[in-house]
Amino acid sequence: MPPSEHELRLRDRLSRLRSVSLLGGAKLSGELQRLQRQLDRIGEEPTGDDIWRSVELARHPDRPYTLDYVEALLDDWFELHGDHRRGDDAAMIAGLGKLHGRTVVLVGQQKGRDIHQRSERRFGMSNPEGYAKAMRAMKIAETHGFPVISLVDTPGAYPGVDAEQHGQGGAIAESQAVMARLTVPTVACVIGEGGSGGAIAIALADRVLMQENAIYSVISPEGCAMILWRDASQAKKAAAAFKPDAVHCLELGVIDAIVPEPKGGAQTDPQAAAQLLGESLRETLEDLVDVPGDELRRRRRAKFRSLGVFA
Amino acid sequence: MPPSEHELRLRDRLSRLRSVSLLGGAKLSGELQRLQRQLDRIGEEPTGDDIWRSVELARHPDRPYTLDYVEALLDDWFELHGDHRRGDDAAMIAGLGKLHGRTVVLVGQQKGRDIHQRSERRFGMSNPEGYAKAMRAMKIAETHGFPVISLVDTPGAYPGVDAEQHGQGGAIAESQAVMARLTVPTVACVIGEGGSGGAIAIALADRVLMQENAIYSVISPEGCAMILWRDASQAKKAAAAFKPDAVHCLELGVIDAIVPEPKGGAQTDPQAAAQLLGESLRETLEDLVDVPGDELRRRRRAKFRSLGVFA
Amino acid sequence: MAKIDVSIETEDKPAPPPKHPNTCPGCHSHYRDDELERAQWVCAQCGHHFPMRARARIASLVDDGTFYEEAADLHSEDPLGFFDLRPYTERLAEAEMSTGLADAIVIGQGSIEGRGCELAVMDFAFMGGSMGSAVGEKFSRACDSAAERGVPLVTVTSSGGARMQEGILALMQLPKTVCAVEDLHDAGQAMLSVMAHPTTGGVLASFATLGDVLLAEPGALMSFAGPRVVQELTREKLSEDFGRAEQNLRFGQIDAIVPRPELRATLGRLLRIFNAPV
Amino acid sequence: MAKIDVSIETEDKPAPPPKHPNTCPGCHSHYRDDELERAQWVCAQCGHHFPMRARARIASLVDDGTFYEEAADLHSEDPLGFFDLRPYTERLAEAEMSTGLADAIVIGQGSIEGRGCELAVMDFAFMGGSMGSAVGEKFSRACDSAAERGVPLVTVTSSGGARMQEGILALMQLPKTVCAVEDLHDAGQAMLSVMAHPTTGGVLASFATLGDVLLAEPGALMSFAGPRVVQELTREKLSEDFGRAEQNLRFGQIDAIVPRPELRATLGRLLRIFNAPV
Ligand SMILES: [Zn+2]
Ligand SMILES: [Zn+2]
Repeated sequence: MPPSEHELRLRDRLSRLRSVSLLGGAKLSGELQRLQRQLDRIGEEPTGDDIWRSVELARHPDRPYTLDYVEALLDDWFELHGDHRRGDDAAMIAGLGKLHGRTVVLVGQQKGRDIHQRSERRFGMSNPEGYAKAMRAMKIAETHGFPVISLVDTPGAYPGVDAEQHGQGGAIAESQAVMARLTVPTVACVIGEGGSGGAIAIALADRVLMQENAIYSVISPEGCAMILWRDASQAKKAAAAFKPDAVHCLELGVIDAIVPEPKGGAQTDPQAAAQLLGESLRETLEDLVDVPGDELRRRRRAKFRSLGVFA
Repeated sequence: MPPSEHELRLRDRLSRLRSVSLLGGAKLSGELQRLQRQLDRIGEEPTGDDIWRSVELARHPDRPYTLDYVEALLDDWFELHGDHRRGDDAAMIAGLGKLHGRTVVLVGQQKGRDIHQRSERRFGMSNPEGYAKAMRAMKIAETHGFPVISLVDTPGAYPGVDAEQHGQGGAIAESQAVMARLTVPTVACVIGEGGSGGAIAIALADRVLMQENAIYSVISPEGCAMILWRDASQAKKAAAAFKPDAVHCLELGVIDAIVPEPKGGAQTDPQAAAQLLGESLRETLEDLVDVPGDELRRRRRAKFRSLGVFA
Repeated sequence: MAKIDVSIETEDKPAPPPKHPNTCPGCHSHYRDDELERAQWVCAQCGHHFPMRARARIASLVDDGTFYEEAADLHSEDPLGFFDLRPYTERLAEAEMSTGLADAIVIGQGSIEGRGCELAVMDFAFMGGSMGSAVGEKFSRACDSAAERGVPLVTVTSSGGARMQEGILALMQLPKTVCAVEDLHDAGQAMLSVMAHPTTGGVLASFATLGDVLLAEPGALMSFAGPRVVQELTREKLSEDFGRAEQNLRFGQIDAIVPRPELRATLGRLLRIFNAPV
Repeated sequence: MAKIDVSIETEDKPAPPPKHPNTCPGCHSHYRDDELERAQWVCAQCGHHFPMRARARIASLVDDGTFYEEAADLHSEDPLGFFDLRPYTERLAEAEMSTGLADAIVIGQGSIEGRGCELAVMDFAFMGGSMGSAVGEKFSRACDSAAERGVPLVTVTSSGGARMQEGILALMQLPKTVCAVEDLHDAGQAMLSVMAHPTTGGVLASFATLGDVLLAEPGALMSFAGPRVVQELTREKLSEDFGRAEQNLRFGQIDAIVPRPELRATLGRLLRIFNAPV
């Protein structure tokens, strides 16, 4: 069987990667191997149905959330609270812990399980105070040379009156700017919904991973359908058009690797999902921890500055 | 006439300064000359009456305020507004302008002239948002290598419910920490009331100046009298005891130089007062602009770490 | 205050044309094109700031004959083969036809009051000023050009947000432009950000708010989420000036509101302050 | 919640003694000294945290026999010849007699759960824990000792603020201790700040809030201005927990409230996180 057009595009990305001078020898081959392995797993281009299944799984109410992974993966966890200025945003988690014996700073959005939690945590939609808390945690990482792990799981930044008045746009920009300045290794993983500005605020990382059934998008399928088709029920059609699934994100060079989930999705076996995520984080961090800080920063910026398709 | 005890203490400070290795050759001699000039002007130790006159002049309703000096001394003034997070505190001024042709960042508390302004500017008592605005301005200075000039004129930080809830103590500490990290030249001048934590928040500078009739103190005379004598009307007695006047501050090594005022106080001739302040700022900056940034910072911290009398 | 209701939802659908194209939404005065042009598209009666096209904006700011455009032909491609009611490529071609621009931003070198600077000026008429790959790339190149030539960057934004037809790559223009600003700052150069109506969504949440100094035009909407989204969520009546420049100033988000007739002089002053070369 | 009313105004005047010295102000339970000591001065009935003396605090935190005190004899002088109703020197001598300490802070080396650290622990019994030259100098030396030995610094604060009898030099202890923390951070070491009741005024506004991690004891007052000052100014009734640790947590000012019985374990965990040497 000849390779599909989709596979050809992935192979094309591989061959372009080979010629990129950003990644030095050993690192490049690790990157290539990872991509090769992923390529082997991905047969065909995801269909509209496949994409919609990802949307549903990414939002599955039993899907593991940030604190579930914290509990499964980190020892000596200490949660930080507050931005030490104005408030403590429960939609954003920040803390310190040990991952496989190495101290890391972890930030990530947190959805709620029950009605009370969901309201308190605003379904994982942060206010400016949440981004300020994340930035504070990242500054601790910078002072002490700890890697930063960011788990992205949000429908988007919270569109509230207070949030707007208190500089939601500026907070999202500033959080990205802080990440662009860090000289410590940073790894982001989209573990559910990677929704728009709310997601990218904490995803300007050296490596960006995505779980197999996570989605990463500039707008929600419903929002897109509402604007373009004037009909939110066309969400599935919209998703098929803007392709928020992990395979397409990998193909577009927006993410660096796909983290496998247990068959049927992370919610079927949270422990196994955590183990797979933990392995990916460990492997990715090992690639980064020996790179000098200013070189990490230079590569990180160069990578994000290379994104886009224009002529 | 034999030298007074007070003059002996000043001379003692001079001879100690000679042996201080912090300031290199040329700089040291400039410092010495300045102190010598000041010594020549100061005959006797200020009495309780002299000190109380300073307290009254420092609070004189016609005394020039920060914006009066801005208008008299800076070209191309552009006032910055807001902390770009939560609010714009009218009690704290921050902005950019040219002093004798050199771009500087200026921060300083601002009292009000009329009843409306006084209430809007809270008599120069900042909220956390005011310190945050000053920090933002100082970070612009750091990015672009502009010197920072800080004009201190406040009874203290604002003791309001909101201020406390929004981290007044932490904001004052953080502002000092930002100043301790700067690698650009910094000059503070107490131009009226240098009240407690509210003042020191923006006074951790390479050089600290004080106008002749300004006061600089850990607590207001009334506050001190209330606590120690249980009687606020004993303020004059309290001031005589804790000596907030410029001469005593110089003697204790807390300030580096006294900026002369027109006879009778700055309010008698604001233009002349501005010119004298402008000359002092120019002279002081010239001493600092050629010192490498990390050396400036090292010396600044060493200077403040040397303050205190213990055994 | 003018009542313009442009939020990110309308990014690719212009509001229905008013009966008379140059009717002021603030006071309903009518103007001829040449009247408005002479007044820099500011209503003489009520001060309403009409939208201003990128080239006209540049002409109103720079010293005569000093503007040298860069990357004029750079345009977005269609990475997703995006198709809603019409193909994205068709929308792009149409916008190019109607605006005479290859995308929603114009960049280049110029001088203002004798001081050299780089300019990056957005044009809302091109697909609602939405930010896709071309806008991100051109903005980034403007940062590099400013850094190389040792001049500050002046930006004027007017945007409904990220261009959803480019999907996740549109979102990636946020970190891309943020990294470009950081490189500019590391090179010791300033960015002066002027936010015109509307500066919302992904542009507000990336480079526009990272200027050393943040200016806004009177009445400019500057909100991350559109007022309609916020209203739907909160179900409260929003204040008259919700998300407007005036509210942003009051809440400490920006340094100044500068009426258009004063903008050139204000930028001149700031260029002197930031030591832009003569 | 216990109703302790200690604010900066009372710094050198202890509150009038309660009828029974170990009466809980929260629930009025009575305790013998040895009962309280065994319970780390926490009320078994209501959880009220009694003030804890510096040496007892250190003993409760460090591994047995690991504490090595530094600069024990360093004390403040009287730079102003300060005299109110009594001379400052007399107040100092009296405090030294009654507390057995040379000033309001104890510093030294120790280990917690097997991890090396430096400790700086304040004692409210010495002139209301006020910060003068000796406190500033000893705190600064603790920073240097931590940096030199490559261990984190653990601070426990309890202070009414700056010591006004040292005048402007007391205020100078704020920038002095801030500079010392910055030097510690530049040396790559962490500071873990535990704020006990009360941590107010100049100590809150300097080193105490500059820790990498900010912990507080339940009920601890942590305000810059004293509640009485705020109340006089605002003339509103302050909330029950105004300025308390609980309110500070709610407003995002601190990371955690740690009851005293859990403090040692929490610090042990944080020392492991910050890679304190075994
Ligand atoms: Zn009009
Ligand atoms: Zn009790």
